[in-house]
Amino acid sequence: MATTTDPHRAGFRLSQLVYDTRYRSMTIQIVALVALIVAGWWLVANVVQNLSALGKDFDFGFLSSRAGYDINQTLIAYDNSMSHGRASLVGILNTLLVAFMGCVTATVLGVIAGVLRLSRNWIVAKLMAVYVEGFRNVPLLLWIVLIFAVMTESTPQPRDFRVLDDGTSAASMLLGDTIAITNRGVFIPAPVWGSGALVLGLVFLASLVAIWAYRRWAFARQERTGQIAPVFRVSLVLFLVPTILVFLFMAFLSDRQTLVAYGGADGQDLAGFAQALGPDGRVTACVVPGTTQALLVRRALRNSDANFSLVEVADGEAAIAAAEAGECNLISQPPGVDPATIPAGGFALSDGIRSGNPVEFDVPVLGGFNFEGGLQVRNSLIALWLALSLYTGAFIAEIVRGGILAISRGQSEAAFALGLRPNRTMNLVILPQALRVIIPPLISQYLNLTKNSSLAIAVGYMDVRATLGGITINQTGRELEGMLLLGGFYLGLSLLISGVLNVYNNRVKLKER
Amino acid sequence: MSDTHAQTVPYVRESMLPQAEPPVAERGVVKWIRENLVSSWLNAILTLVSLYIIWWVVSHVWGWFAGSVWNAGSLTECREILAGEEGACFAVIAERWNQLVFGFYPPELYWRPLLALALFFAAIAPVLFPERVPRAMFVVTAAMPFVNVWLIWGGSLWGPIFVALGFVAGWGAWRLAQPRLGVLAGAILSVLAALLWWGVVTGWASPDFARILPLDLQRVTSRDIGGFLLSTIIGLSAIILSLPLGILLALGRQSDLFIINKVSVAFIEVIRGIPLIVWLFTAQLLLNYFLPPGTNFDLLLRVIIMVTLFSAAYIAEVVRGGLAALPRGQYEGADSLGLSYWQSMRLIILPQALKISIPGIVNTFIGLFKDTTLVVFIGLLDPIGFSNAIRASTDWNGIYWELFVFIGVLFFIFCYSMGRYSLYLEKKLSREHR
Amino acid sequence: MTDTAFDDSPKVDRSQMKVSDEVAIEIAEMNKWYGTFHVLRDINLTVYRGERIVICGPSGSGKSTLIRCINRLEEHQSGRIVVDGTELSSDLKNIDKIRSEVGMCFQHFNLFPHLTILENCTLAPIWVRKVPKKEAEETAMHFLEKVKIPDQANKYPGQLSGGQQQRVAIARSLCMRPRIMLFDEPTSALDPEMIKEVLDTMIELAEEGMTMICVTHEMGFAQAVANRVIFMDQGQIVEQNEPREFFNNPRSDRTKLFLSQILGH
Amino acid sequence: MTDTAFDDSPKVDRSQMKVSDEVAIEIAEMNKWYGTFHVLRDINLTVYRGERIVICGPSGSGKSTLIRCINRLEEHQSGRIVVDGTELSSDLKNIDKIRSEVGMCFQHFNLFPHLTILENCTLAPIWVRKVPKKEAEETAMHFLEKVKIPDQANKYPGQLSGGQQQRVAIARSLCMRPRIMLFDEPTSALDPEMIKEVLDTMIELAEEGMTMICVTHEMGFAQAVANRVIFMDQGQIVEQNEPREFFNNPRSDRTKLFLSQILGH
Amino acid sequence: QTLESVQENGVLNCGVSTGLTGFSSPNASGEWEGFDVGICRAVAAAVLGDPMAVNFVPTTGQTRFTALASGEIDLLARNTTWTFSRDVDLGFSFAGVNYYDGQGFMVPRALGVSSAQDLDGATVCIQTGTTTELNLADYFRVNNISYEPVPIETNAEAQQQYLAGACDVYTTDASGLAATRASFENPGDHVILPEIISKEPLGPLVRQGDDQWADIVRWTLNALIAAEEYGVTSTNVSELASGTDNPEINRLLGSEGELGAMFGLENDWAQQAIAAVGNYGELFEQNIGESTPIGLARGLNAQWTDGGLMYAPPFR
Ligand SMILES: Nc1ncnc2c1ncn2[C@@H]1O[C@H](COP(=O)(O)OP(=O)(O)OP(=O)(O)O)[C@@H](O)[C@H]1O
Ligand SMILES: Nc1ncnc2c1ncn2[C@@H]1O[C@H](COP(=O)(O)OP(=O)(O)OP(=O)(O)O)[C@@H](O)[C@H]1O
Ligand SMILES: NC(=O)CC[C@H](N)C(=O)O
Ligand SMILES: [Mg+2]
Ligand SMILES: [Mg+2]
Repeated sequence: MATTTDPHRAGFRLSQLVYDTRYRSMTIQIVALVALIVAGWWLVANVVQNLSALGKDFDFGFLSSRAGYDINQTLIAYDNSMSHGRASLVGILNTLLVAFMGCVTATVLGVIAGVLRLSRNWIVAKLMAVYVEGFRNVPLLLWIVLIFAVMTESTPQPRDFRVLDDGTSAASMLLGDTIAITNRGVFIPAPVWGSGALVLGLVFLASLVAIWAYRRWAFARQERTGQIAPVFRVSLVLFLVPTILVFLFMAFLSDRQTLVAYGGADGQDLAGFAQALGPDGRVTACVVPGTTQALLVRRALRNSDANFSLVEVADGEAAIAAAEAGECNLISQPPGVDPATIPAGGFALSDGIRSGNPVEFDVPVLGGFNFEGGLQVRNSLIALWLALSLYTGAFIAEIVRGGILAISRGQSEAAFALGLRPNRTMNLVILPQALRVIIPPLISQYLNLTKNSSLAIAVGYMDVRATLGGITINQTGRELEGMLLLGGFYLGLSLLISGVLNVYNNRVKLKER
Repeated sequence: MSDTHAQTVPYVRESMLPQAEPPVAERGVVKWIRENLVSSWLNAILTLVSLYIIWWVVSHVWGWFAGSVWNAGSLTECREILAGEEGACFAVIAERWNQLVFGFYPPELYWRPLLALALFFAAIAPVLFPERVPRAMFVVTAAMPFVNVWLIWGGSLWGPIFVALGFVAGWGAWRLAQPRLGVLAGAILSVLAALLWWGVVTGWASPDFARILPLDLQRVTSRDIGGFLLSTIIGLSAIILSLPLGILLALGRQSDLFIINKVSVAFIEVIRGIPLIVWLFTAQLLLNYFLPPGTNFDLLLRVIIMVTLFSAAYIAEVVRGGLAALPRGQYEGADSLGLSYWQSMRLIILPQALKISIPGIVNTFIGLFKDTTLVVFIGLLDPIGFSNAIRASTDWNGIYWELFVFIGVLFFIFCYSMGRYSLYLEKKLSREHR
Repeated sequence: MTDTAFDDSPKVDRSQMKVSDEVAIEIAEMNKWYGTFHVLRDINLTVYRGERIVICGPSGSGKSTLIRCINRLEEHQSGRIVVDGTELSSDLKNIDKIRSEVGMCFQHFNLFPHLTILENCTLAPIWVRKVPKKEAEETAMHFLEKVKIPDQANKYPGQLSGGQQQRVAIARSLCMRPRIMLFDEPTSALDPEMIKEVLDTMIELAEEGMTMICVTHEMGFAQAVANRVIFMDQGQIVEQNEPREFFNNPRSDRTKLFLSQILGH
Repeated sequence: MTDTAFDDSPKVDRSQMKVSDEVAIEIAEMNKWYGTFHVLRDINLTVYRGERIVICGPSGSGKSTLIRCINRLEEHQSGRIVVDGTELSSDLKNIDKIRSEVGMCFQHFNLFPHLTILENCTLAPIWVRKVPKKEAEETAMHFLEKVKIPDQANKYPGQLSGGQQQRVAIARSLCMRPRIMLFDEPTSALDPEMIKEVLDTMIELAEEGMTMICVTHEMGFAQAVANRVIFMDQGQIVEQNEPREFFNNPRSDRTKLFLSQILGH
Repeated sequence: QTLESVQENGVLNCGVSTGLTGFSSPNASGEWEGFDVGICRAVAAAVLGDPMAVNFVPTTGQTRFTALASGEIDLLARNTTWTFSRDVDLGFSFAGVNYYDGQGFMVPRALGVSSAQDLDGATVCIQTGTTTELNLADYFRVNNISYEPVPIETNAEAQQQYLAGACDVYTTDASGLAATRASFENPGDHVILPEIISKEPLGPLVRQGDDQWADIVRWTLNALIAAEEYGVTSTNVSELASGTDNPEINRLLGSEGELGAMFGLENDWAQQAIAAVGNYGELFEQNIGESTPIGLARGLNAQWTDGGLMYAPPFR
């Protein structure tokens, strides 16, 4: 072989730092790292200096000190004597609540709108196009304040529901007086779980298991014999029927419970007892809050136009004790209580009240200032929820439409040509493919929705920005720590969601050559 | 009829049939209605429901809209004019039009933002329609940011000129140093040159120039800027500034260099993972903690910086998509010709990747433009901020729809037309690439 | 070029393929419009069981539309189409019946990319024919062997070459045990080498006596297996004849022009 | 099939093409891994100035990888590669130098679609060689004429046929006035008619004495112009010989098998 | 160092509320005016000699402290209650009290409520991040009655919600209530309940740790109060500044002694401040006094000599 100039393998030269691919990347990275560290150090140093100038420190201890403020919507027990940490948690849960509700409705809206936009029906398609473009091209904030304004300005105040002397009222409740739409929110019946609720819950769980088992069975049978069993309809029946039957059965069984009164004459009924107390007297009932008994006692008292108040106690024992101590003059006893065991000084009223279904609904009724009872879905929540759902729904509609369009017509034609019916074609061919296209951008829309829920600030919804990032920071002056936690929360949430997304993406990736 | 049995009867058509009209049910309005409105039971019901919805909306809105009052000094006056009739009170818009559009910008200076806007359009024309606009227009593009700053805030033209010259200095240093000292040293030198220029020469020379040849415009402070002008300024400056940053981040994210890659990823994810509103609060309330004690600069500037960082993260992802869409062969083609990394990026990769990314960038901009409304929470008066302020005044207390409808419609027009443009681009690109 | 590819294959003994007198498909005075455009004009065509018909004609002449009408992927507006004794009307039951009798093979295969080859083949038998899975898989493997790709059964369509994909598409149709097969330019999306694979498969099918209607420009194939060649232009059947006559002795001027173009190049 | 395309071209007078004693490329004991996969094993190859080498071998045998190592599109892990007296190391200066000496032509051309043909050709001379624009354009036109498409200079690559694009790619490399040209299956993405255009261009280059390494399966080309044919399998050079011997009298069984496949079909 | 940066910028960044009639609100031409605004202008006049050299930064209850702490503003004059934790823990210095106030409730007359004790179950609008929020929680807790808080950012929004009936009660400082009610169409339809449930001494505040600046603000406020006591008004201040036979006035107005120089200002600083906004009494009467629609009586805010709490330490 001919000789070539032997490349001299000299030792390390400084120019290699720049010209040698091996060292060059190191050089650049080190330069970058140094720049980064310098910048970071500069920022931290400034913070330290600024904090010390203000005489502040960096400390998360404030999270355990007393919050002192009230929050109107709490998913977990909270009152103003609890800590800032607890208040933040309440805020976090509120954020998650509205984000979750928003994601669900946005998906429903989006799927419907996306599919309808592809409809062959010209008017429907155009209507959906107007919806989608309208929401996509106008700032979310504007929609939130707009919906909030509709809710507060064009819905009646609670006092408009009051029946005036001439028997009319400016506004009335919906659906048999169970739902009230007011400018403070929508009041809906709240479920109260009675003693049989556990059984009911178990039955419901059992029917879910049954559905699952049935599906497996149907699948296995199809593999074996080819026969196709009606899965959806049977599942629906299994889902609803057993629970309803058990509910009806338990309601049928429920006995009347005994009302025990103090300070009247034996043999009275409730109305009689109330009258016996005289015009200034008041029926005070000891009830355990949150139970069906409490609900039913209150309902009975309300219907009896007696003057009454409720005293909340911890449990049945405490009620008896309180009654004996004279703190209240009415308690309720479980059905079939032996009259002999009625505590001293009390007597059973002649008209007991129903013992209660496994689930009772606490229906809102107009009280002094506001509706009482029931579940109040506040305007702030509704406005935020609706706006987020409608806004994100418009984006999801486009994603769904794109996903379906991405599946070429050839796929459905091929399925038709094989004799598959349109609905089977949808389930077996189109949807599985469209979902792969739809789900990734769908999840990033969920992410956007979650982040956008911080616009709660526009309507005074108490989300994590309002509690931790708002009042807490304001009361404690820990803006640096608070904002850091707030940012950390959102960041963690979105990393979590995008992590899930990545896992999904990797699992459904189409296999290719 | 056709008894053309297999092998036996060949068939030849002697005369061609002409086009015939389809049967009645298959043409014209009948067909259209049959296919589009009542093709099935479900569809017929949907049609009825939609018609009902349309009727409901129109019947509710029409009277309100048709009876609208355009000339009144306050809501009460409006109500008097309406005298109990249904009708909108768009007088509020007529009266506060200037505020909603320009904020407190001095009325006699309205020509300045308008001129700036015109200049902006002149500047992006060569970017948006590269085939139809001469390349010389890029001069306008380069000068636009500086001239516009001057037009909008006023003051001496020398400030922007010196800032611009700083870039020129940096570029000059690069041109001088890079061939001799290589890329890294060239880059460092050019940054140093620019910094030197801004730090030393500008402070020393620009007042003198200002004295010799004032070129002064009346100053307008940031607090006077509001309404749509504010949204537009924030939106446009953020998108323009975030573009280079976003490209760098995208390159960083594509890079094999561990630290640079991870830093870019972390930056992008952190920015995107946290809501803009939190970032705005940070800009308003916390930024001072991170700056040397005593520094304090314009809130609007801080917002623009924050929004720029925010949109840079989004742009980075868009550009990354564009980079990923380029076939590997383009990188290899450039390498095999001996182009260096930055040369191949600048000459081969980015021109193509950016072109693919333009629709995405426009969409990012639409999102950004809508998001500028969030600045109302940190006390800047964008249109929504003004709507609050207007409603707080005794004259217009109680007016909602008119303002919201107006703002909504303006935003809609902007965003919708930009959306159309990006759609048009996408179609064009997919035609070209096939 | 493609002729060459085909010329290598053994000539088929056409006499072996029997044609019965039973009518498989009858199309009478059929017309179809797209909007106001009259795509199919007065089509009359009777196909007997076991016949192999090749349809050719210039692009846009309505070939695809015609065979898509046969399994009602398109609706016709007048005239009648009777497939296997069942008239195609808007009656859903008839449509379902006909579609499961008639197999179709598309130019772009239209395999389901999210299912394996085996699942592609068993999907319709299981859900339409209600065959037990096991049995369906056996049938599927049988047909996959027939098209010579049993070893690909557990791959996904994306992992196969075009020719293999088209053969899977044929197998998929066969799994429904159709009595009639429709092919719409099954080879025109393929590379030359792959065309041969697919044509071989189709010839085998023809030899077994399957009733076939095939839109194709593979004239070699037409000469080898067709009983009849139909030439369409402007939505009309212009000429039909048995292949030798058709190619050697075209009568209509249009046919002559067309043949000169496709054979000449 | 493709052989036919080439057979029409005039046989080249190989004696005219001179080979000097100077070494152009020397590869010694070179090994390369992808991760843990050993793609190139102990490659030893010396190419003299003016030599024309054809590399063939089954798919996946590492042909592309080998020539991509020569201009450092891939990094090798052991052994040495010396191109034109410069050793390929991680030194960027050397890499830049070698890349501007070595032209490369890809299977998929890799033209820059946003630049005109002329700009494609002048880009590298202007930015790498720092040639004035005018001069670069003159050179470019010269080479475009050489590949017979001067009239396309102001079109964009998307407007050209595949064969034209590949010729532009060759011209683009030539504009850098490389001393060595590498071709990686330059014709395999082309339609048969276009193959000829490109091969003709390559033959012309060969006649001018350009050092060339060409991965190709155009055996006609190999027989016509190559000084040496190298057969690779499983990352190793299995056999090398001058073309006539190589084709008529292959020594290794592996080569025989391979040749029977590509020549037989 | 705040003083230097203010002087260098030539403008005072002053945090005010987003809009509370009489205290701080922009008028039709976009100019801020009001009682709190007066303090800002007085300080600006004292420091820069120009009462208009103020950059007003509207802050909400929630953002005001962060704005001050982070240096966004140099002075917060926004009906802010002087509390222990704000002074000590949050790291601010209160410069005094410019209005002695207490928290009250406003309800629509139609509700027929006459006492806060009757508010069981009521929906209450409160501004978030305020002492009123905390007082309210305490008050209802102590009286064992329930309420539903509706948290709101700004006074304008609160007013809107309250008028729309989204809450039954609006609670904030009594002065704020009066100011809000004054801007209603029919103020008579709303009553302010008699209970005052807290002490709310409102005053301007600055960051802790800059004593010089705190002193400047404190003594500017004191100067206004003292001016009223000594009968110095915006009309006679320039006349009195040329010298009187009351040495205290002379020291205040700078014609005697070097008080201004002691904290780095011109000697006529107080004169400038008084000339710009008038003395405390004038400021009060012009913006929130009985002659204005807001119609607040001096009450506790009268001079100590008149039985109020306004008491300026001696200028000596
Ligand atoms: N959905 C449709 N709407 C309107 N016109 C259509 C539609 N589908 C096809 N056509 C038109 O009908 C005519 C016949 O189309 P068809 O696809 O049947 O032609 P073809 O003979 O198969 O042509 P090719 O050889 O190109 O496939 C063409 O002119 C075509 O443009
Ligand atoms: N980037 C890579 N990472 C890992 N393995 C690779 C990579 N590129 C190529 N390979 C593997 O290296 C081997 C050699 O590849 P190479 O492209 O050099 O083969 P080839 O001889 O050019 O084949 P062909 O004729 O198909 O082009 C193949 O087995 C291939 O799978
Ligand atoms: N209403 C307000 O904005 C101020 C309330 C109260 N004075 C506080 O300082 O917290
Ligand atoms: Mg067709
Ligand atoms: Mg290769």
